[in-house]
Amino acid sequence: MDLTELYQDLILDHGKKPRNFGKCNKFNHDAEGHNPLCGDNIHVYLILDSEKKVKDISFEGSGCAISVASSSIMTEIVKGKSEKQARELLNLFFKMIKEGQEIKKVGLSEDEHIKFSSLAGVGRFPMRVKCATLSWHTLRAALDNEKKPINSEIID
Amino acid sequence: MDLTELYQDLILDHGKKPRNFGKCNKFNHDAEGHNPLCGDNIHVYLILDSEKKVKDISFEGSGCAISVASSSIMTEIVKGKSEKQARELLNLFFKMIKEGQEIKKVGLSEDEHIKFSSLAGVGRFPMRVKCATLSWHTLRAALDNEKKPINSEIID
Amino acid sequence: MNLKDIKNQFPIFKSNKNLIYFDTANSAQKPKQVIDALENFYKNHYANIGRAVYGLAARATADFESTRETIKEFVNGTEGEIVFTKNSTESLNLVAHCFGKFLKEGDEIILTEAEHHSNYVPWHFLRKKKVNIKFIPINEDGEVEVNKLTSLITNKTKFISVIHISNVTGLTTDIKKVISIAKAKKIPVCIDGTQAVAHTYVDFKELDCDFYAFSSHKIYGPTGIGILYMKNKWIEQFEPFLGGGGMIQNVDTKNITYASGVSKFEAGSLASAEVVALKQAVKFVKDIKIKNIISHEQSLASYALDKISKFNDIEFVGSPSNKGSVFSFNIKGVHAHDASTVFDEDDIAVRAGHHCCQILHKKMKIGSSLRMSFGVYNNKQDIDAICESIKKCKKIFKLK
Amino acid sequence: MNLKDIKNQFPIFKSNKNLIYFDTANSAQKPKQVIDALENFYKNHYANIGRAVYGLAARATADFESTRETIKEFVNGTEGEIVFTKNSTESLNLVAHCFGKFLKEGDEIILTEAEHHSNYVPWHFLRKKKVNIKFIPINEDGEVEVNKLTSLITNKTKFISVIHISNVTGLTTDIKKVISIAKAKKIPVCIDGTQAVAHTYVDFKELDCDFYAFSSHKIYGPTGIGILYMKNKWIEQFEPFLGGGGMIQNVDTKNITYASGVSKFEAGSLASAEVVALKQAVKFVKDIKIKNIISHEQSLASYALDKISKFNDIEFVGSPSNKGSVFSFNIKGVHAHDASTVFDEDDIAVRAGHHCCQILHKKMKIGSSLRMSFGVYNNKQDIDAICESIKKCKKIFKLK
Ligand SMILES: Cc1ncc(COP(=O)(O)O)c(C=O)c1O
Ligand SMILES: Cc1ncc(COP(=O)(O)O)c(C=O)c1O
Repeated sequence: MDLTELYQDLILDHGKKPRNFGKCNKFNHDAEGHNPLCGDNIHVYLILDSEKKVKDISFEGSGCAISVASSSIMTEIVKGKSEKQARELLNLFFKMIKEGQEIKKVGLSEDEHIKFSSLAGVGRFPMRVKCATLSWHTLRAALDNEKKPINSEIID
Repeated sequence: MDLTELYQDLILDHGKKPRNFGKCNKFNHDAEGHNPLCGDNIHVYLILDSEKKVKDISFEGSGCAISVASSSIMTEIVKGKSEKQARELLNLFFKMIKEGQEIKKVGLSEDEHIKFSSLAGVGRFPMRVKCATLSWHTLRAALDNEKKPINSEIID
Repeated sequence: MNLKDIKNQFPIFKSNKNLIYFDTANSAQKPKQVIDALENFYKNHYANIGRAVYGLAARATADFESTRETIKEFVNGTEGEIVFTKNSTESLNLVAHCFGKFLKEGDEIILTEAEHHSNYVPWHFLRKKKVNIKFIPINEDGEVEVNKLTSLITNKTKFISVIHISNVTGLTTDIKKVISIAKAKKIPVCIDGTQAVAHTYVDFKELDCDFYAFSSHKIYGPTGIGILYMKNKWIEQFEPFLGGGGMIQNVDTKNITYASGVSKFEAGSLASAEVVALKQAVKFVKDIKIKNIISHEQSLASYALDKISKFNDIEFVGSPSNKGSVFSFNIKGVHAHDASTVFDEDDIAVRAGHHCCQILHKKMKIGSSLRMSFGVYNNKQDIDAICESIKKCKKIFKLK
Repeated sequence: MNLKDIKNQFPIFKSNKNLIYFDTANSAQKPKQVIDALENFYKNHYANIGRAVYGLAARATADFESTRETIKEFVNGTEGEIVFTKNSTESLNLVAHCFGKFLKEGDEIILTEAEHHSNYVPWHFLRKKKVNIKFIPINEDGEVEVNKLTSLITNKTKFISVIHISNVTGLTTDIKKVISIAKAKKIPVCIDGTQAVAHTYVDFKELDCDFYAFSSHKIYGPTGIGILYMKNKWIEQFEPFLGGGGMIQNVDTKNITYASGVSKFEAGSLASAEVVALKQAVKFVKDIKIKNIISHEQSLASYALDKISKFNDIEFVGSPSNKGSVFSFNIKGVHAHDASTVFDEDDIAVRAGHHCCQILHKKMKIGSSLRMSFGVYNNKQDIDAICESIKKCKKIFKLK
């Protein structure tokens, strides 16, 4: 059943109790993202250390279960990864959601891979894709030091 | 045949050689009329004497055969009539053209009545009604001392 | 006319047998007559209107103009005061833009906190000229507190523009009171009636406001047309809004004089086929009769409010009354978009979001809501169905 | 594709068996696909676009957006640079209004004497700010004298807006030259391509102008939609034109931030069904191929010019070439409106008037003219028929 796959326990849990929520201390990169149609807003904060590693990452904002869960899961997965890996992951995320591509482990732990893949079902709900991708677009913007807020309605 | 009735000799003649064309001397009433769709323009000049009689009347302007003939015929008919008669005639003219009403002689000479009625056929060409009525609308505006140009597209 | 059979006149419900459409406030579905009129015009009578003297064009123009007549009768308007735009939004922009030319620094405009963005953003543009905007507040129930209007008016107040029926709460502003207060102070009033026409009585002569805006697509007509009623006084005083063909009197390289009447505000080729078909939409509503629509929509609202408020965890936006054709709510703990997705699985169309009313939502301290709105084609079974869907939603989100 | 059979795709010629339609420059007739697409959308798939997350709305939105894609490919545009308006007139008003905000007293705009009113009146509005308008002259033949452009440009010249193909003479402005002169001086250029699209090659990447405006209804699409191509640079720099739903990012009582991208210029509910059907019009033209349309219309123009110029008492407006799909003329001694009425009796639709180009007509010292314009459905028999009608006209007016 599509709906229960979309709203599986993992997603509901992250949607209700988002991890890494708030402003992380001493962040040196951040960006904002909006989805005007849905009214989802997100602000991503992160620390990229001298070795180009995402030392810490967090987010603030509000939105639907999909958008909050996606943000929460993203921060969990990206934390500790290199900038390069983070960028690879975001591209994979888009491929998974928009092209329905199955994503191999690509250096993720078993647990990380389950979380990452939990959002794959969103692809079957075209109007909700923007909700899932908003956090990842905003991550990219933060890495790129993009000052203008991201608008997922335009991008997707 | 409709077309030859519309473009009967009398109308063609007045269309080509309009009578009372130009500015009449010492006019004390005048008004402008436009038909923006067709590009017809007309300016009516007249002298209303102390007895409220149309002592002289003329027009300037350009337009199609119908509009020029209608102006020319109007000046011929109205000249010498009282203001009251002129106003009656213009109402009759509208009734004839718009409602297809047959117009009895109403104090017109045989010749005047023929001229007046020659335009009755225009009623069957809805888009040309404005061409025929423009001069009469403008006459009314002149009698009313209306300063704003008349726009027959709006009125009809 | 039997409202039970009306649904049959809407082809969308034949091709989408299970569709339950609760999004009429967003845009109404179209009855067959309207779609047929479009087809008929394009197939048999099409020509551009107002621009040529040949018969096809003459007849198309007459057909087009007769819609103005039909609308005039429907809303009891006055000859020559109905302007066609592209949507209610353009209508309101026209008013704000043209009236804005008369304003100077420090002048004040009064709106309400319940405005749709289309009746706020155009006025916001005037802030560039340092015009101030004040808002009649809404109370906790979502009602526009018209009794606070007088205290907002100063000698700098130049214009009042208010929503007739809220597209979120369905509540009606006491526009008669607004208009009478404004009249006493000689302040012109514009009414955004986009959600009112085809849902309640609208009588321009009785209201006697300066402007009234609405959209064809929300009253069962085609997309691409807005209507602006404007008093002749303003038709004369306003400079044109858009410039182009059809709105001029005379043009040369130095100067331009404009057409008089509504033409002055109708530049370019209009949505002519849509205007022709709009006539059928207006006739459709007129035939059903507003009084029947009101009682139908009120009984649906009563039934729905009653059933939905029986659930735990329901939070309405303001206190919707059973008098409207629209209300909004949230299921606590479920974001509106998630709920809308669940409903959609059951073929129930409900809009989720801020419905272009961020100020109202912020005032009510909610980010988004679910909106249910009714049209002539809805019935009680539709409401029973959404109640089942709400149950399902609560189950998926593990609510009790 | 065989152009001979194309006429069968237009229902209007089935219901009006004798209709000879020479008024495509005014508005084109619609092929069956376009009418069917409208009907199909309203009957089976209708929902407002861009505003709701349920499936019906999602699919309608995707359908709508894919028209942008189809247009983009057709004119070789760039992703995200196609704005939908209500007509070409609104497109041009948008450009003049938004660019006008950057202008100050003494700044200069250059147009041509061949402009349609829609590319002059919006600029004329800026004269209020004491902006000056200069005109590239047309010569006796009606050609825009682009070689005079350089001498008109001063350091106060801020914008150039020119017509691509004249809707009166059918002559093509050398817009490539205009654009290259302007580029060298860093002056932005807008092209009014309302008569060019669907009649000649239009390639935005090759032209590389800043703006390009046209209308759906002239390219076999529905009424109520205009298209404005605008470079991303301007999408970013321009303040919005109309304000309302769909063009905002965030709204509160103090401030508003606008959406990015083309949404910023698409306030309110658009002519969505019409946009969906426009896709079929663009596909129709694409399938026939512009090169076939050009050769078809050129051969008709050659034939018509040849036959009509054989009459005594014919006066062309300028020197129309056999390369266009439009030309205008008068029968000396017969006013254009009278001739049009005579043609109409033979079911021949020809527009008479100044065709919204008073400056051009004044320059040519004529008040009005008869315009013949061609579409894919015209053929040589049509031209033979009008020649018979011209004969008749001359007889009625007693000309030799
Ligand atoms: C050259 C030209 N520009 C602009 C327009 C205006 O187009 P629309 O009436 O569709 O806005 C026209 C059509 O009349 C035209 O021929
Ligand atoms: C109250 C209200 N005003 C204005 C509008 C704008 O209407 P449109 O999008 O047709 O311009 C709407 C529709 O969303 C509305 O509900």
